[in-house]
Amino acid sequence: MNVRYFPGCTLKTKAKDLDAYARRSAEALGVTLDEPKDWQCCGGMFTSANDEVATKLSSVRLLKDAAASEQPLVTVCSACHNVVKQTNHAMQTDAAFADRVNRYLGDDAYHGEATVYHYLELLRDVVGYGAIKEKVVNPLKGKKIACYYGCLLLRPGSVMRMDDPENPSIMEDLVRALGAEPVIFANRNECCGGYMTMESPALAQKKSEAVIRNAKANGADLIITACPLCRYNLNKQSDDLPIVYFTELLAEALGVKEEPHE
Amino acid sequence: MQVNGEFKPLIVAFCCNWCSYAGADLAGNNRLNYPAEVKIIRVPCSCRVNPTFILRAFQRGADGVILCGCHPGDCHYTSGNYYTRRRMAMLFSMLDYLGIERERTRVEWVSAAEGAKFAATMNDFVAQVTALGENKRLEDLRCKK
Amino acid sequence: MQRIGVFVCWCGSNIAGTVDVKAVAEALSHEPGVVFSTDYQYMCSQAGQDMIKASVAEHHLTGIVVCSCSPRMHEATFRKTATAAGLNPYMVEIANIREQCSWVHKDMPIGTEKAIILGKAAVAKVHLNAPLTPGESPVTKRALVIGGGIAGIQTALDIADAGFKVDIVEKKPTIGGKMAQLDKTFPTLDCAACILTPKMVDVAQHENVRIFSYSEVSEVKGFVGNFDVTIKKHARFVKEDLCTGCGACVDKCPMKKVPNEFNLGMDNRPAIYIPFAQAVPKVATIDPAHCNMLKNGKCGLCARVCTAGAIDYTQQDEYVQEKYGAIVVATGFNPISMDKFDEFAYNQSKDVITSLEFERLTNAAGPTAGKLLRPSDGAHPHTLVFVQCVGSRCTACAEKGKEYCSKICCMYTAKHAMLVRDKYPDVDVYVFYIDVRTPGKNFDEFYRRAVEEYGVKYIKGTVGKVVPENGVLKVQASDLLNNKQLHIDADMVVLAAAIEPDRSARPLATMLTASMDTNDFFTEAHPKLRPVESPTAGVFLSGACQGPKDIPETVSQAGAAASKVIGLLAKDKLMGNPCVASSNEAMCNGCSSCANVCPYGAITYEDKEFRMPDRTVALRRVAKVNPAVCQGCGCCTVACPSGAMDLNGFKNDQILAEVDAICK
Amino acid sequence: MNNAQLRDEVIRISGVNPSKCMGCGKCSATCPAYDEMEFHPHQFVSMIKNGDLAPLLKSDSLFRCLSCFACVERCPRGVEPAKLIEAVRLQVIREKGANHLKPESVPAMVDEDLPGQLLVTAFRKYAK
Repeated sequence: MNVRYFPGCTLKTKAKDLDAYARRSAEALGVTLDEPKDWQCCGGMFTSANDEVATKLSSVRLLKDAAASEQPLVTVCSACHNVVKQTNHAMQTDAAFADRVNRYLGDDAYHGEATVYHYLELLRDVVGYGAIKEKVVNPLKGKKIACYYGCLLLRPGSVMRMDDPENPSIMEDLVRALGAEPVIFANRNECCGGYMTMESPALAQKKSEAVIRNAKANGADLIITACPLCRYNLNKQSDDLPIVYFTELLAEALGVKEEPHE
Repeated sequence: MQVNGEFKPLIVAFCCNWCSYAGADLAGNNRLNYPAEVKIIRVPCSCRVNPTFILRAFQRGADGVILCGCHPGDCHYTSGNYYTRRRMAMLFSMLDYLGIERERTRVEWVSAAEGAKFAATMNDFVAQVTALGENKRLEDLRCKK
Repeated sequence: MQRIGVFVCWCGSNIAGTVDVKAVAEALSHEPGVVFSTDYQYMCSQAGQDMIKASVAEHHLTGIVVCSCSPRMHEATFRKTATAAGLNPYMVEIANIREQCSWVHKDMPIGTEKAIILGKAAVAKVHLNAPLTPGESPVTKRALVIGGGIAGIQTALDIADAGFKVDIVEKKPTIGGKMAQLDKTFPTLDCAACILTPKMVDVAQHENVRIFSYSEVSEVKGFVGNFDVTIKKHARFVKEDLCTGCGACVDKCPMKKVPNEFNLGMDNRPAIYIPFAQAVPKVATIDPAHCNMLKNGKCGLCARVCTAGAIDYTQQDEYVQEKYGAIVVATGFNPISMDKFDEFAYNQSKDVITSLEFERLTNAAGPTAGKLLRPSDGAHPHTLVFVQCVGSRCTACAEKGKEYCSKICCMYTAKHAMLVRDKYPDVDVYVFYIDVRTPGKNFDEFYRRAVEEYGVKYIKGTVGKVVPENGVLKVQASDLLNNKQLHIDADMVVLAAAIEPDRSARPLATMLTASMDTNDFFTEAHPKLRPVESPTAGVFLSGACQGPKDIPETVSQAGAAASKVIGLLAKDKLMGNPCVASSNEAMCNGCSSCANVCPYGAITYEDKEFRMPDRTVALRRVAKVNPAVCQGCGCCTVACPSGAMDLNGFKNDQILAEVDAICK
Repeated sequence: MNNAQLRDEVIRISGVNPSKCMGCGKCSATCPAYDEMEFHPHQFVSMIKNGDLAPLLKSDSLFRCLSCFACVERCPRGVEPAKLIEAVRLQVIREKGANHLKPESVPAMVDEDLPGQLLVTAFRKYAK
């Protein structure tokens, strides 16, 4: 099948691994990722104020392109996903906001017709974990993997609708499908310190340390994440516990992992 | 009906005794205004409303008819409103055939606790029928009366 | 032609403030058939009613129209007035000019005009009213109580003591309910078992009481005074009459790893079990999901050790039919699932428990024999954190919590905290609260004792996150009065989970045609004046199935429900509702359309001889309505293709007359 | 804008009704940036409800909210404190020259691995 694939800016620069492994895995699973031409930044973060229009236009254009292509829109970076999904939700539910946005869009109005998947949802709901399990050539036996969600993937739960925001299992189930053992730890949905790392590195350090300590205490020998910012913050505080993107693990299990080339 | 050059619709509302009539009473208790064009007829259950009652109302000059019952699953008589739903679906397609605008009729579920919903529904319905103007389709029959 | 009197009520200024009552009386006096029309300040007052009576006599009235408040308010009052004046009570119609006119319109001319139209419609209807006489039906002098917790037990005992037969249906293998699982009770701290188990014995030994344990109600037919109920007795694979409750089978059963529901899964029981020592009936039950003999025919140990020969692996579910005059619902409550509240790590750590689990942990008959031990490792805890309002007062998400206050949590948490500090003064106890709600006799004093004498640390705020790490629970919470975020290393966290009605309540309500609110609590007939009756005649409510309640409240409500049942069963005959359907035999063609839509099965058919115009006699199948079973919804009247079926009090021509009057 | 107008504006653009708050403090209990804040999430809610916005406008607390939405997710009354904080922050950074983050101070804050996403987010949060 073909899907619209939005990598986002970070996946083209500092998080090339996340992108490369996602592409290889998709190929191995029979999903073609069509990258739209001339895409722009998702907006970086979703401003919850309903009078903020300009910063959301790029996401709406992306969504409108996906709707026109009649393919679901797939994102892999947690931040992009959060922004795109929340923007789509606002277009569906806030008529006044949608009306203002549509004045910038030319002829066809957009009201949230596109379907937005996170790459994980694509794996779970479209490909299916059963099908993935059958394609695993390199089962990750014996590995104890902590799945770190952070905040952006799950919250707000009423909009993201990916999983139970307090007791998620989408990554854990993937880890099981890949043959490894998930480690459930309470701090998996607590913030890593986010963008505060610039202004208050001490806060980010404290939050990231708490995540790593909690994962280790529960016996993890690896943390996976979907977010470049989470990975950056956690990496800074982790000396011996590797932090990798979930797509890397997937590619490894599917036997399509090679070192990404520059 | 024209009052001082302004169109005032005539609306008949059938309300079931257990939910919607009590909901209308609650709207009163809470002093929630809705237009006086709405006149309520009490029936034990929405399923007591024979489609011919609605036809008769239109025939006699009603501009809109609304039928209110308990929410599906909450009928005091267990299943009455399910029959209502089906009967009205049939009636509405017939009214459509007769050329009476679909917007002149409505079925709403209003519970005994939904005074605010009752008032809001009536406000909305009256506005909707007012926008349609007078019900002229059965005028000839009325003249023959 | 009727002689109609119109009585327009001012209701003080409630009606007269927006409706020109004199103009209404004037306008209606010109309606056909109206021979007298007047207004009065308070028509429902004694003076107002006397005026109606006098007018009936003076003007020889045959029908009455009262323009007043909602018929839901005073229709019964004015019907009684009519009866006293010698009229049939069903010759009264009410025009609702208060709730549906003066209170919803502001403008006097508009309100007056509408009130006149509503009055005209009522006059038009009264013209077609006919005197109605309610039918009578006999009363079966036996009551059914559904649920065998403290509510059901108390109701059954009170009814039985008054000399009526009562059956209790309990779905668990023993009666006792939630109260049997509790340790001490607030605010007196007497032990729950000490006050409950004697009652369980009393009810079991009462000559007027039968207990159907491990049973469920599977079908309810009939109506007040005459319910036909089918009770499903689940196969327990043990003959109740032979089992002596010795427990030899329980000791010998090799399958010992079944989670023990009585201890909320905190320990195990065998596949054949007696829920607890004081169970009533004290009879063993085999859990077919775990018994090797029942699953694959390999075992049979219990049958071999049973000297009474009570084990019967071939037992089948059994259905019992019984007639009842009244039904009491006492299905109780359960704590809600904590799955959606995993910020408290309930699914991640055994040391995070609910308050009901805590009851078992402090109960001498519980899994730890009453010793406070940390569930994960059996160690003595040093710091306990109680969290109140988990899922109560929660409007954010309907799948998660409940909008209402669960009412009992403040008090049982104070009790738990106090008991811990009493037994183990070395344990630090924190209680996080939003509000402490203690309206009840000696309740606030009890809570203050927990704080002042027992040193429980009450903190206004709540817990935001619990992180299990290296054997401790890292609790992050707010302390609002000190404007701080607290970080506490706790050994156990106890969640005061919201309570919700038992899941069996919703299907039961459907069977009983009793109404429920959006939270699945049974609705009372009137929130203030009829709190223990359901709107469905003959169905009564006892205990937490109607709303959250503590034990004293439950017991008082149980007694109140019993007194209502006794009042009903003491009657020999019941007067029915005369507003029922009736069929015109001459027009009926026996097509069954009406019987197919009747939710009560009130319509049957009979073959009747009819004299035809040509003097022959023909046998025709015609519908017949049982007026005692018909509840008067009128569904059949619309289904009837020939127009034979009509509804007394709401006849086709009456409703059409109202329509015509409004549309004139 | 005076305080009352400002409160109405904040309520309007955030779409949050602070009157729904029952004062349980779960937002502040769950906030990861609590220690960095002069005014805490529950104070934002009550101060906005009371129209007491002046101290909030001057406070650095506005720039400490991580927008992790833990308070939004866990609030039992659906109040969504983070959206209120965001709306107040917008009132500040929309003023001319009120940028909290100056482009010239960025180079000192970044290192080689820092993802671009972070810079975009920070600028969105801090500046207009």
